[in-house]
Amino acid sequence: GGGDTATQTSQSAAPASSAPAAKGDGTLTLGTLLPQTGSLAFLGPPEFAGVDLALKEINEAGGVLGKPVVKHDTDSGDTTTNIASQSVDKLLAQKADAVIGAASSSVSESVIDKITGAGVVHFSPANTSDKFTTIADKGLYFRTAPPDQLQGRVLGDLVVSDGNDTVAIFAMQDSYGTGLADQVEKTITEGGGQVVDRVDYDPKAVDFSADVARIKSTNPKGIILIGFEETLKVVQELVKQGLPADKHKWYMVDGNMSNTNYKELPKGTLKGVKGTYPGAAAPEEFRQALMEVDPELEDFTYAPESYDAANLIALAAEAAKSDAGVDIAGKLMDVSKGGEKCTNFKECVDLLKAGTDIDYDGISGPIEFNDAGDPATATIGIYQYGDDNTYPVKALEYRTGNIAG
Amino acid sequence: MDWITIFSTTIKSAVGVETVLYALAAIGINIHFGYTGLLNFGQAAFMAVAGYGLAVTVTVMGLPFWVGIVIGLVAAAILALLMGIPTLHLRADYLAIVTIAVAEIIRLVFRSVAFKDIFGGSDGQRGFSGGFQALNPFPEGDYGFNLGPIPIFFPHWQLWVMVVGWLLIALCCFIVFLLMKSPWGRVLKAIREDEDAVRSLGKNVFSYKMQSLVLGGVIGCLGGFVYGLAYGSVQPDVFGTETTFFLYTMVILGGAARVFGPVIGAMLFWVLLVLLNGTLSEAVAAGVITFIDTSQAGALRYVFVGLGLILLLVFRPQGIFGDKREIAIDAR
Amino acid sequence: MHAETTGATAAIDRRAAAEAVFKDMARDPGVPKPDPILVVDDVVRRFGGLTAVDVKHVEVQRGSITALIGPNGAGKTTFFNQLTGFDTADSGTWTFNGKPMNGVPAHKVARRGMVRTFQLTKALSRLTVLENMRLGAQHQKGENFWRALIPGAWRRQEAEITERAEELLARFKLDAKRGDFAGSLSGGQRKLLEMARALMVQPELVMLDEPMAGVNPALTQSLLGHVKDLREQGMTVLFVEHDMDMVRDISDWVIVMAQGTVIAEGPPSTIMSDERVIDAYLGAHHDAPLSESELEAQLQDAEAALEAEIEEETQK
Amino acid sequence: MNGARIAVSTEGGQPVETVTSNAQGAWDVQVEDPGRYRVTLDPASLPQNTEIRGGNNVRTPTVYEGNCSSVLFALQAKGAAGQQQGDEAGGSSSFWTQAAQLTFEGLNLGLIIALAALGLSLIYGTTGLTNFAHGELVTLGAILAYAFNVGFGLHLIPAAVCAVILAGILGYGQDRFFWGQLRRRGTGTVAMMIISIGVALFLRYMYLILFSPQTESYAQYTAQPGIEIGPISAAPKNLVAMGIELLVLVIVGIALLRTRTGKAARAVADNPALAASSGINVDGVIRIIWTVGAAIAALAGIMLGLSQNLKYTMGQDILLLIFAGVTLGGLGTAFGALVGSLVVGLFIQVSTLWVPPELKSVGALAVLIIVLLVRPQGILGRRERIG
Amino acid sequence: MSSAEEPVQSKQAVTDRSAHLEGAKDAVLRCDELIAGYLPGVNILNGSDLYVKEGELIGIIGPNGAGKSTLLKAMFGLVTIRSGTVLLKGENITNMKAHSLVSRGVGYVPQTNNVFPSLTIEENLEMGAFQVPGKFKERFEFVAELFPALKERRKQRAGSLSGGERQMVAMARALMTEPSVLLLDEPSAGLSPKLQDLVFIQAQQINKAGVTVIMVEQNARRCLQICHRGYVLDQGRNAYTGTGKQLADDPKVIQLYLGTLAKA
Ligand SMILES: Nc1ncnc2c1ncn2[C@@H]1O[C@H](COP(=O)(O)OP(=O)(O)OP(=O)(O)O)[C@@H](O)[C@H]1O
Ligand SMILES: Nc1ncnc2c1ncn2[C@@H]1O[C@H](COP(=O)(O)OP(=O)(O)OP(=O)(O)O)[C@@H](O)[C@H]1O
Ligand SMILES: [Mg+2]
Ligand SMILES: [Mg+2]
Repeated sequence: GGGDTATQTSQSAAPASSAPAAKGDGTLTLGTLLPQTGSLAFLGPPEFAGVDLALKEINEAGGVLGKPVVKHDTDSGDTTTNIASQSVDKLLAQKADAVIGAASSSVSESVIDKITGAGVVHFSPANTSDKFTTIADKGLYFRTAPPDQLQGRVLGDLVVSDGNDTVAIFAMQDSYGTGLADQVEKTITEGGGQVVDRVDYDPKAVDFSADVARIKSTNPKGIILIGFEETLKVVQELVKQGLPADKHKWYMVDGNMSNTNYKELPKGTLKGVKGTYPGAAAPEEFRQALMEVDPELEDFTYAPESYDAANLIALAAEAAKSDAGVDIAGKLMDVSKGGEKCTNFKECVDLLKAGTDIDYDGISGPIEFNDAGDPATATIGIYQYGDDNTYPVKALEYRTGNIAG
Repeated sequence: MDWITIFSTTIKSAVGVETVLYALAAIGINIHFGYTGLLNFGQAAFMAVAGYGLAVTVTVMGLPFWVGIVIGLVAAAILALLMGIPTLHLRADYLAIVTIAVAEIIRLVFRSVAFKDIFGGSDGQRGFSGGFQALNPFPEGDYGFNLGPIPIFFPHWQLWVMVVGWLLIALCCFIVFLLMKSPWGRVLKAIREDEDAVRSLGKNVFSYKMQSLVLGGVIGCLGGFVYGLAYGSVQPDVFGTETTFFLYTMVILGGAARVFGPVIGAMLFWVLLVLLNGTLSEAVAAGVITFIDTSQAGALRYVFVGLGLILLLVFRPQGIFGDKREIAIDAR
Repeated sequence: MHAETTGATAAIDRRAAAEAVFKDMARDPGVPKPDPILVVDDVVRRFGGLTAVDVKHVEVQRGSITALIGPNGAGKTTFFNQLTGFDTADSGTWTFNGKPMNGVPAHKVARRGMVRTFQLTKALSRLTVLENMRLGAQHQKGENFWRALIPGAWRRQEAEITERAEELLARFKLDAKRGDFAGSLSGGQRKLLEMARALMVQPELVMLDEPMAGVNPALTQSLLGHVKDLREQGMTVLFVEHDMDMVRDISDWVIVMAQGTVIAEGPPSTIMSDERVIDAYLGAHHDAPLSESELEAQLQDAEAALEAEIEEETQK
Repeated sequence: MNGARIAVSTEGGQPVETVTSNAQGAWDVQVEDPGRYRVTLDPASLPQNTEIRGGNNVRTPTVYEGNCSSVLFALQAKGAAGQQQGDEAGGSSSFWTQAAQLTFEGLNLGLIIALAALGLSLIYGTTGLTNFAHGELVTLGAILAYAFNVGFGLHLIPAAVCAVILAGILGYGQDRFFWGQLRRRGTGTVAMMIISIGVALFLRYMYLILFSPQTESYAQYTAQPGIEIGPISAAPKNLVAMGIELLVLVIVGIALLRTRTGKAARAVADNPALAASSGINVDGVIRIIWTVGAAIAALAGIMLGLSQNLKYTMGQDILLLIFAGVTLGGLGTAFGALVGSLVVGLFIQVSTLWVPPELKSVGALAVLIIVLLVRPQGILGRRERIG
Repeated sequence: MSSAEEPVQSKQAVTDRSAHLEGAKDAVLRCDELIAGYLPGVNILNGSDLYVKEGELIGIIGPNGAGKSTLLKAMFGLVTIRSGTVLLKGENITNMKAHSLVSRGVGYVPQTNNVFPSLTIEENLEMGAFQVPGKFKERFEFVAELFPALKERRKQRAGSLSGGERQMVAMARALMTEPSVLLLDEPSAGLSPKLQDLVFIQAQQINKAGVTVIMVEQNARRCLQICHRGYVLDQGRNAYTGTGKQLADDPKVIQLYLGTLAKA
C-alpha cells in the first residue's frame, strides 16, 4: 500500500526495514516490465504504446527536472518462466527509478520484493489482484489498474436493470477474471437477479465448448463474458451452441471490449452487446494518438492505464523535485488528487511549476490514490455494440464513484 | 548500447537465484533421468508441493517457517511415493506422460478457484519468507565487488538466499558424487540400461527406482523452496511443464549423468538467456536492430535462445561434460 | 595352470559321481531324482491359442549339469521365464530347495540362488564391462542407500568383488575389454559377459540360455572346463544349448522338450539316439558331427534337388 | 408490472420511502446516504396470478455514493408449483442434452487431437524423435492457411489446401536439411529431443513476431451459427471438419497397415539398419513420413483454427493432449493414436458434467493415468517379450 | 592353455597381400586394406583384405570381437569405412548406402537384431522382398518350404518369436530377394541341429545356384567344411587364409580358433 504507514507487515522476503534511500541522479529513468512473450503477450503492444506515448508527450514538454526521461523496456514474460526477475535485475542495474509493470498480478507478486527492496517505485497498469492492497511494499507499490470493484458494481447493476433475472457468468480464471466476476455476482444477487451459473474457465484451454455447454443447460437470460481476447473463441462457441447475442443478452468488460478483435465476425454478431469500460471519455482520440506511436496496434487494453502510470510518475518526480523512487512514491498521492484538475502532462507540469497543487485526471479515470496506492475513484462508461461489431465513441452512460464505495 | 549492464546482469545471472533454483531441480532430474533413466517430466510438481507446502503452512496455518520446510520436504517425499507406486512399472516413455499428467493435475488444482482459500488461486501465496530472512546473518546493504568497470552487487536478502542455495547445491553435488560412485549408483545406472538384467541379478528394481524418485524429488523440492524464499511468493504457473522442459534442457546441456552437469547447464542456460535478452533489448533500444519493435524484442530473444540450444546440441550432443562414447552407443 | 590340473582330476571324480547317480535312472520324462534342487509340476503357459509350455513334472538333480534341449520354439526360454519370475505362468507350481517359488518376483528368485541368463543378451550398454560384472555380486554393503554415502563402508568389499570379477573376465577373455562400455561388445562377447555376470552372483543353480551360441569354439572349449569346475564347487547348472558337442561333453543329464512338453530324459550318450529326439530335434545330424562322406552325400542330394528344380523350370 | 407496492428501508430497519411501480413496472427511490438498504415488495400488491420467483420478496442492495443501484423482482405466473416439477424433469433431460452435446464436442476435439497425434506418432514411430516442436507444426498449418486466407484473400478452402501442401513441403525440407543431417551425424535421441525444444521455442516466437500476439480468425466460417441436430447443436463446419478428419485418419491408418511404404515405415521404426539391409531407402521413407506427418499436423492446425480460432500458442497449448493421446493409445500405432485421442477428447469434455470446467484437463489426465495403470502398454499397444 | 592373443600379424600377412592382389583380379567383391571402426580414434578393422570370386563360398572365422561382423557391416555400408575400398563387380561401393547395395544384388543377414519385432513374420518377409514386390508370393512359398514353422505362424509378430525362430525369419528374409552376393553373419546361431544342417546345406545350395556367399560362422568347423576358401580374422586383420580344408587341418588354427571339442 501507498502510504508508508498503512500495511507494513513483517511477512515479506524483503527486509522489513525501510528501503534504502536511493539518491536520485537527476535523470528520471523509467523501466517497463511488460509482456513481450507468454500468455499475456497480446497485452504488450498496447501497454508499451501507452508508455511510449506518455513519454513522447513528456519529453516534448521538456522532460522531467529539465532532462528528458529515459526509458528501458524489458519483458515480463509470464509466470511459466522466470524472465521477469531477470528483467528486473536489468532494470535495477540500469538505475531505473520506477518500474511500470507487470501486466500479470502473479508476475508482479514475484518481483515486487526485488523492486521495492531496491527503493524503486513499482507501478502496475494492470494488476487487479486484491492482494496488492495489503501487500508489504514499503509504500512503493501503485497501480492504475482498472477498478474492478466499481466496474463490477456498474456492470452488475446494468445487468439487473436490463431485467435479466437469470444470469450466467463466464469468467477467465485469474485474479482479474475471478475478482471482477465475484463483484458482479454479488451485485446481481443483491439486486434480485439470479446467477444461475458461473463458469471460471482456463484461458489456456484448447477449447471452450464444454464450458459453454454448461451455460447452455441453464438457459440464462443474460450472459456476462469476463476475459481477454480469448473471448473471441467464446463468442464463436456461443453462436455455435445456439446462444447468440440476439437471443441472450451478452455483456462484456474492459478486458474484452474491442473494436478490432471481432472484425472478422459476421455482421451483427455482437449487435446490442453492452459492456463497461473504465475512463471518462471515449478513448477514440487517445487511440488515434496511440496508433501514431505504434501503427500496428490492434488492441488497446490497458493502454490508458499505462499512459497514466507514466504521466503520474513523471509528475510526481517533478513535484518531488527528485527522481529517487522513494521521493516519487511520496508525491504520487499528491499529484493524483486534491488540487487543480489537469489531464495531460504539459498542462499539469505547467501548473506544478507555477506552484499549484494539481489533480491529474487520466484517460483511464480520475485516479485518486488511496493510502494503499490503489486508485480511489473511477469513471465507468457503458457502451453498446452496433451492427458492425464495433462500439461507438459515445458511451450510453458514464458512472463515477468511489471504488471502495 | 549499455554493455556494462549487459555484462553485469549476465555475470550475476550465472550465480543468481534462478540459476540456483533451477540447478537444484535439475540435479534431481539428473538423478532420475541421467542416472536411473526415469523420464520424470513432473519435476515441477516436486518444486510446487515444496513451495506450496511451505507457503500454506506459514500463511494459511500460521506455523513457523521451519515447520513449513519440514512439511514441504515430507510432501515431496509423499508425492514421490504416490507417483512412484503405480507408475514405476511403466515403460520409460509411458512414465513420462504419466508424470506430466500428475504435475499438470497438481498445478491445475493449485490454481483452481475451488481451492482458492488454501492455495490462493492463480496468484498463489506470498508472505512466508520472513522466518528465513530473520536468520539472515548479513546486515542490510549491497554486497559485491567491481569487476573492472562492471559492478556485481547483490542486496543482502538476495545474497542470503544465494549463499544458502549454493551451499545446498554443493551438498547435493557431493551426495550425488558419493552415491553415483558407490554400488548403489551402479544399480541405478544399470536400471537405466536394462531393468530385466538387473532383476535377474537379484536387485529389487522397484525399490531402487523409488529411492531414486524420492531422492531426486526431494532435491528438486529444494529448488521449490529456493523459489519461494527468493521471490517471497509462489504462483502455480511457475510450476508448469515448461519449467520441467527447461530443466531437462539444462541437464542435457551440462551433460546427463555427470555430477556437475546440471549446475553448469543451469548456469549456461541463464547466461545464454540473459545475455541474449540484454543484447537484444539494448540493440532494439539503441536502434541497432530496426526490423522489430520493442514489444517484439522478448520474442526475438526466445528465437535466439531456441537457436542457441539447437546449435549447442548440434555441435556438442553429449553436453558440456558428457561422454561422446555414450552418445555413440545411444544413437539409432 | 596348476589349479586347473587338480581341478581337472577332481572334475573327473565329480563326473563319475554324477554318472553313478544317473546310471540306473529310468529314462521317462519326469523321472524322480534322488536329490532334486528344482522340482516342477504342471507348469502351463499359453499365448493366445499357442501352448508354449506344458510341463507335467521335471526334477533337476543337485550338483549336476543338466542340459535342456529341444527344437526352436519348443518353449525352453519361456519355461525359464516362468521359473525365474520374468513371466507369470497360467498354472503350475515349482519348488527350489524345497521352497515354493510361484509368484516370487524375479529379483527374489535370483537372491534365493537361482540365476538365469538371457538368450537375447542384455548387456548394460553404458556401463563398463567391469561394472557389469560387479553388479552381479550379491550382498553388497554399498547397495544400501545410507551405507553408499560412506565409502569406507563398502570399499573393502568392492575390492574383493573386483578381484573376483577380474578373474572371471580373464577366464572369459574379456579382460582386455574391461574398461569398455558393454554396449560396444560384439555379439559373442555379449554372450560371454552375460554368462560371466551371472556367475558373479555365485548362485546355487545357474540357468544358462544358449550360453555358447556365437562363441568361438576354442573359447567354448575352455569355458566348458570352467563350468565343470563350477560343478565341483557344488553349483547346479541347467542350460539350454543347440550345440550337441557341448551337450555331449559336459552334461550329466539331458531333458528334451518339444512343443512345450518334456518328451524324453536321459544321459547324453543315450538320449541322442532316442528315436523321438532324433525325429523332433536332431534330424539327420545325430550323434556325431557330419563326416566327410555324409557331407558329400548331402551335397549330392542337394545338387540333385537343385538340378531337378532347374529342369522343372526349363521344362516350363 | 403496474401497481406493485415497494417499501425501501435502511439496513437498520428505518423506513425510507414506499413507492408504487409504474406501468412499465419500474420505480425509483432517492436515498440520502450510501449503504445497505432493504427493499421489500409487498406480495399482496401483485396481481392475483403472479408471484415472485423464488418466493423471496426482500432484496438488500448496497447503494454507493453517487450511483444508483437496481433491484429486480422477477415475476412468474402462479401455478409454478406444477411447473417446478416440469423444471426438474427438464433438469434430468437437460443433463442428457448436455451429455450429448459434450460427447459431440469430445469427438470434435478428439478428432483434431487424433490428427495431430497421428503426425506425432508417425514421426516418433519412424525416427524415435520425441518432437516437442510438433505443436508448432500444428500452429504452422493454421497460420499458413491464415496467410493464404486473410493475407492473399483466398477462400478458406483453397487456402487450406495450399497450406497443407506447403506444410508438407516444409516438413520434407525440415527432414532433408535438418533432422536428417542430425541423424547422419549420429545425434542421440535425447539430444534430438532437447533440440526439438529449441526448435519449438524458435518457431513459436517466430510466429509471435511474424503473426500476431492476438487471437485471430479466418475470413470465412467464423462464428457460424449452429444447427440443431437432436439434442446437440453443431455448426455445419464442425460436421464437415469431423468428416474430413475421420477420413484422413482412416486413410493414413490403413495406408500404414497395408501399403508397402506404410509397412516400410513401420520397419524403419523397428530397426533402421535392418530396414536398409532389406533394401528400404531409410532416409526416403523418413522423408515421406515427415512430409505426411507435417501435412496432417497442419491439417489439424487448420481444423483447430476453424473451430477455435488461431493463436501463436495454439499448438503448444494442445501439445500435452497430443502426447496424452499418442501414449494412451499405445506408442507408435496409428490407430492407437486415434483411439487414445478420442478418449482424451471425450474425457476432457464429458468430465465437465461433474468437475468445474477450469479443471477439465484434470479429468482427462486422471483417466490417462488410470488407463495406463491397467494397461501399461497403452490401449492398443502390445507387451514386449522378455528373454 | 595358451592365449589366443598371440601376435598374429606375422609375415604371413604381408605375403598374403600379394596373394590377395593376385587372387582378387577378377573378384566379384573385393575389399582392400579396410580400416573402419565405431568410435572416433578406435579402429576395429586394421587393414583387412578380402575377395570373393563369382560363385565362391567364403567362410570367415575368428575369435569373438575379431571384427568379423564389422567387416560385413563395413562392406554393406553400415559402418563407415575410414580408408580402403570396396569394389563390387568393379564398381566402387565404398560407404555406399545399404539400400542401394540391395538394388545391386547384395543381401545381408545381420548377427543381432535381425528381425523387425513389431511386424508379423509375413511382413518381415515382405520387407525382404521390398525392392521386388512382384516376386513376394513365389519366394514366400520357397522359404515357407524351408522353414515350415514360419508359414504356420505367418501372422505372429516377430517380436514374440523364440531366438531360433527369429533366426529363421532373418535367414528367410534375406532369401526373399534373389541376391547375387549374400553376406551371412552367423546364420546358424541359435538354431536346432536339424536346422543348422539345413542352413549349411541351403547356403551351399544357393551357392551352387550361382550366388556368391560370404559367411561368418562360429560353427567354424562346419563352415570350413563347406566353404571354398576361408579367412581367419583376428584383431581386425587377416591372420590366415586358405582353402577350407587347409584351414581346418592347420594345427595352429585348430588350437587357436577351432578347438578340439567337435572333433570327437
Ligand atoms: N510373448 C509371446 N507371444 C506369443 N508367442 C510367444 C511369446 N513368447 C513366446 N512365444 C512362442 O512360444 C513358443 C516358445 O518360445 P520359446 O522362446 O520358449 O522357444 P525356445 O524353446 O526357447 O526356442 P529357441 O531354441 O528358438 O530359443 C515359440 O513358438 C514362440 O513363438
Ligand atoms: N557399436 C559398437 N561400438 C563400439 N565398438 C563396437 C561396436 N560394435 C562392435 N564393437 C567392437 O568392435 C570389435 C569387433 O566387433 P565385431 O562385432 O565385428 O566382432 P565379431 O568378430 O563379429 O565377434 P563375434 O564373433 O563375437 O560376433 C569388438 O571389440 C567390439 O567391442
Ligand atoms: Mg530360446
Ligand atoms: Mg559378430
